[in-house]
Amino acid sequence: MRDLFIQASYLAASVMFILGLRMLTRPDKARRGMQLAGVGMLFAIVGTLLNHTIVDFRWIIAGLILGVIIGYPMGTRVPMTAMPQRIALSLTLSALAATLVGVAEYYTRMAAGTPPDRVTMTALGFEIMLGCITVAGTIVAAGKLQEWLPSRPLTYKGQNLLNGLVFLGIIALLITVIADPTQQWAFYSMIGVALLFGTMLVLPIGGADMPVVVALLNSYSGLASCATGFAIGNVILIISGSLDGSSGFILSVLMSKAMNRSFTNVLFGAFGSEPKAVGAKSSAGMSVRSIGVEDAAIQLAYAQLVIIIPGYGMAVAQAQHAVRELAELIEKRGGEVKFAVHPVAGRMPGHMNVLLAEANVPYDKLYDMDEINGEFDRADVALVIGANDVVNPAARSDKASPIYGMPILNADHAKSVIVLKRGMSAGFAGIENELFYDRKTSMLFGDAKASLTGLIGEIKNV
Amino acid sequence: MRDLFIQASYLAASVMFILGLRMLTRPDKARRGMQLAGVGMLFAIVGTLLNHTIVDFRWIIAGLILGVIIGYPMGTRVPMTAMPQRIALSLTLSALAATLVGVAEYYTRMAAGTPPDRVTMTALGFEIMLGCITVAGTIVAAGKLQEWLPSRPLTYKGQNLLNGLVFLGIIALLITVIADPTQQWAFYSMIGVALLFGTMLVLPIGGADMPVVVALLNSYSGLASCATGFAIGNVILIISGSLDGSSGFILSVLMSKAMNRSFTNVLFGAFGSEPKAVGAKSSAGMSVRSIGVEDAAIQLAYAQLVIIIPGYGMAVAQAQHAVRELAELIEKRGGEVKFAVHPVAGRMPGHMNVLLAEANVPYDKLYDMDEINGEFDRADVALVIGANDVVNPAARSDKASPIYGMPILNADHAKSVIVLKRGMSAGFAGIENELFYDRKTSMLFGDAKASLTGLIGEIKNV
Amino acid sequence: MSSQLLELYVFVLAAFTGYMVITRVPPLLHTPLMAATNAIAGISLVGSLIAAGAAQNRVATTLGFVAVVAATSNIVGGFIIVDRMLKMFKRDTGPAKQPPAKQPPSGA
Amino acid sequence: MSSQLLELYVFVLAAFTGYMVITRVPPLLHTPLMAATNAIAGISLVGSLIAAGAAQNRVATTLGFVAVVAATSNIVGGFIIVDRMLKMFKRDTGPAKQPPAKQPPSGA
Ligand SMILES: NC(=O)c1ccc[n+]([C@@H]2O[C@H](COP(=O)([O-])OP(=O)(O)OC[C@H]3O[C@@H](n4cnc5c(N)ncnc54)[C@H](OP(=O)(O)O)[C@@H]3O)[C@@H](O)[C@H]2O)c1
Ligand SMILES: NC(=O)c1ccc[n+]([C@@H]2O[C@H](COP(=O)([O-])OP(=O)(O)OC[C@H]3O[C@@H](n4cnc5c(N)ncnc54)[C@H](OP(=O)(O)O)[C@@H]3O)[C@@H](O)[C@H]2O)c1
Repeated sequence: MRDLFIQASYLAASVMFILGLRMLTRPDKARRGMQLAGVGMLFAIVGTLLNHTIVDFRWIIAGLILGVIIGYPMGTRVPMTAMPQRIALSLTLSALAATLVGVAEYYTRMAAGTPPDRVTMTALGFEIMLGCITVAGTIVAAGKLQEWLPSRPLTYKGQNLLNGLVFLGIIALLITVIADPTQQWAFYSMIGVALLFGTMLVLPIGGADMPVVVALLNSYSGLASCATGFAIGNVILIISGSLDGSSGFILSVLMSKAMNRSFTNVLFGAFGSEPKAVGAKSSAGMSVRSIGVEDAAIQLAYAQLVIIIPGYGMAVAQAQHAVRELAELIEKRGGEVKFAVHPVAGRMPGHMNVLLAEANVPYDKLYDMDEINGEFDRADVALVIGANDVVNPAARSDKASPIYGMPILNADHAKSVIVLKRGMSAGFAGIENELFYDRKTSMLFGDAKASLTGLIGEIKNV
Repeated sequence: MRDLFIQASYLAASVMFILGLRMLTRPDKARRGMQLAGVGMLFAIVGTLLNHTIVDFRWIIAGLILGVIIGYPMGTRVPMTAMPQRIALSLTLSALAATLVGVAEYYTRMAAGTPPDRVTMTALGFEIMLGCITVAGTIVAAGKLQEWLPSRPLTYKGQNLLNGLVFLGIIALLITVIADPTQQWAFYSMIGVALLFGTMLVLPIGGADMPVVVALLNSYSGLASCATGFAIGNVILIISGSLDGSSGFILSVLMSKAMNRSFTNVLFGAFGSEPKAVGAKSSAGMSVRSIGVEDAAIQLAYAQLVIIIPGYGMAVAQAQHAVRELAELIEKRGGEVKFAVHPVAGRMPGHMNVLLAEANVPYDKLYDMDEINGEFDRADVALVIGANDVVNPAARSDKASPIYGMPILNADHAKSVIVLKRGMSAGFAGIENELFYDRKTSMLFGDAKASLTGLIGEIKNV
Repeated sequence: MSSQLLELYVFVLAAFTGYMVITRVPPLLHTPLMAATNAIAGISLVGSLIAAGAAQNRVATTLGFVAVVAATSNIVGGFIIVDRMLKMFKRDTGPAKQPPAKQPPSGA
Repeated sequence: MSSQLLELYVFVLAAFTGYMVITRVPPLLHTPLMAATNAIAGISLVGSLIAAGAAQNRVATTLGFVAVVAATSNIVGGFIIVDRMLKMFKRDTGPAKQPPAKQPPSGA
């Protein structure tokens, strides 16, 4: 009877998770969907607590309370701009939990003198391996994103070779312990080596590449909890694990596609290691036209259609609220404003959407690349706010460019372009951008937020 | 080892089934997809034949050979126009197989003195119940569609009440046998009653409603094989069963939506039982303009854009090849031809598409309702070939009409309309169609095929 | 976990998958879809084979035999007809390749 | 059928479902999606609870306890933040309702 209830609660939870994610396909239903998933989670927890094998609740209660105490601020305090490292950290936590459960399972079975059979051991082994790699990797990733660790790529000769060897080491240990589950030394040293490998894998990679890495690790941790599910024979772990895994996988593919890079390139390329110096060949002899706040304000004030292109710089400058203000101001004056959001603008998928949503920009003003690219010809001003690579015409024209082939926003088709950035330094891809040297482009130098506040003030007075 | 291979083959088969259906979402990949599914089927069969429990192959081989002998002509001979009854029949077969397996399972267990436990019995019971209903129902449906049985609805007073009672009887027997699996009498009499119920359920329904019924029975038979899967503990049955079930369910919903009818209405309404007499009130005093082949030919020969609207009549007249010829002829003379296919034109979903494809009309010339409805205003001639309800303006305007609210093709927006049908008799919905009385409409009476051949000849001479 | 429970999970997930796959099949291919799923439903052959071959008792064998015949003919006929249908769906490529097969009249 | 095998089926089907559901999430919601799936991944709490409560041996209990803390904080934090995010996505409805929360600067 009680058992039936437990199982029913698990089944219900799984269904709610899937339905919940399904509702994420519609912005207006998304929130309800996740609340549904939340309820599912509650079901699963309650169901578990009724489990016969649980005899001592002291540690559980302590753990739950402590978890809430830690988790609550993590949910309420973390600023939207810190999402990338926040996501990395949450991966660390779930992978950590999965791993520890696996270790406990193994330890208990060995202590009880009933070593796991091969199949179970395989599951356990993979779980531990993937789990440890994820834990170590995500910690490093979070550190780089939060800039506790040097976010520039740390490369050294023969690093890929070394990593390869270490990985082989893990596999060897894994095989050993699967072949004979009683080989405890192999099991425990695998943990150590896997942690080491995770660190070595991510440490060399540049901070800007982290989102891809994080998404990739996300699919690992998903697989890890699937493995846990197999190991302790719990279906709901398998289901949510594969949901988690596929999302991580799909997003990492999406990102590397949009950046046109391959996984290997991201993982082993240490791309962008030597930031190309400003004024590289391409820009030799070209000159940029700098513009003052007043003139920029005039242009915007009298524009019919302004298309705003936010980029990573907007995130850095925390300028999203100022952007909204500016947009509303222009609209009040009768101009039309649209936001063009590139799939990989910023540093994680949907980065710009979240920031602008936070600043209360309604999402029906945010246009995907394909929707908006046709409209730039109509636009009087393309206002580029801290974006760079995603408007780099080289992606279209210059076969030599590392971003050649990456789809971009056609800012250069607009009648005039205003670019807000601090200096001439390159973006993520570390390359020159001819757009800035284009005749119809004018650069408004300075921190995006400051410039925007200036513009707003001026336009009010126009 | 051998067991491992069996299981692998099943898993592979399930995956191939799903992938195969998935490829059906793209016309250009569809064929490869179904070949993949076919391979999957082969895997499953081979896997099964390796099963230890199979000791005597004589009957199996005999059965397989006989099955191929029967199945081959069913595949190669049956004309596309006979698809509805063909599908009904194939349902009968799969449901029959599922049911017999269930009976055999039950009989064997009883004979061996090891009656099935409650859970298994529940599965078995549902399997038999759904299976028998499907078998009987689909046989009647096929008979009506092939017109071996009177295809008009056979209604009598209190029929729904009677059906209801019979159904209650089934449930009672089902509960009895689940409560005590050893009650063989209940089990076997349930078979009889279920067969009876299936017949009584479908017999009263009009032949034109059959497709909905068939789709509905399809979802039953899907559930039946899921139940078999539960009963004999075979996952692949569960998986393909639920695929089958969902397709049946989705299509029946789609049909009844497009016909705006409810299931209950289809099942118990005996809709269209009394075909409204021609010249009902709505058409009183209105007059139709009949047209000769010559004039029609002239109109078509000089039209810029002709939109052809095929309907059930084209299927009846087997006119699809003539239609293609006509279209090609008009195009050779420089006119543009498009086909407007209503989701429920004909008598089953996609009916017209298959027929036209059979006549080698490329599918990129076939337009869904939403794609084409905007273009009728541009069209010089809307050529209605044996269609009626799907172009009935009453669906838009006349709140009283039984098809009010059903989305239709805007034939009446074309500059002129030519209707090919034999007489003034009504279509499936059995109602008048003002379009035929519209001033810009001209009726070309006669069998669609004959008229088309005539038109082709004339146009050649124009 | 009891295997019957796991089978329940399989059922639920398969239903989800089926729903999501099939809602994306375009109306153009709805007839082939119906035929296809029916052909796949012929998988009940799996059960039939075991019933027919397990030689448990004469009744089971006979029923199994009939089931095998039914399921096999459904599979063979089903896949052939689906392939016939799908073969007919072509993009616009100049003159049609194979001549349309002659059809015996029928009441559909 | 062995339950491990059935679990394999569950895995395959769940992966299908996940793939099909997630490929349909619009780019607009990709950040919430990441956060959401991570929060759901907190389900590993299920295993942690058992490890922490089964009182098999001190090691298992301790590891379980840590796991519970990690998973719980992930779940709580995760769902809160997802909800915070999704709450922000609005259609155009005249003046914005709640004032944008002030944000401490950060290095993202
Ligand atoms: N979205 C993703 O999922 C993802 C993941 C990984 C990588 N990426 C990569 O990230 C890049 C995103 O392109 P993007 O155009 O959005 O950004 P970007 O190409 O990285 O350029 C950002 C620009 O913003 C400027 N900037 C920085 N801080 C600023 C501030 N406080 N005020 C004003 N401007 C400031 C910088 O120039 P100054 O220093 O001169 O001001 C820089 O050129 C793409 O290359 C993409 O491939 C994206
Ligand atoms: N597609 C589905 O899935 C499905 C399923 C169930 C029901 N239905 C229903 O079926 C109807 C389909 O509409 P529809 O417009 O395609 O067909 P329809 O409304 O049934 O009309 C068919 C017309 O074709 C004419 N016709 C019959 N034989 C002919 C021949 N040999 N030559 C020329 N004309 C001939 C008939 O008029 P004459 O007798 O005067 O010639 C009849 O009016 C809808 O009401 C739909 O709801 C569809």
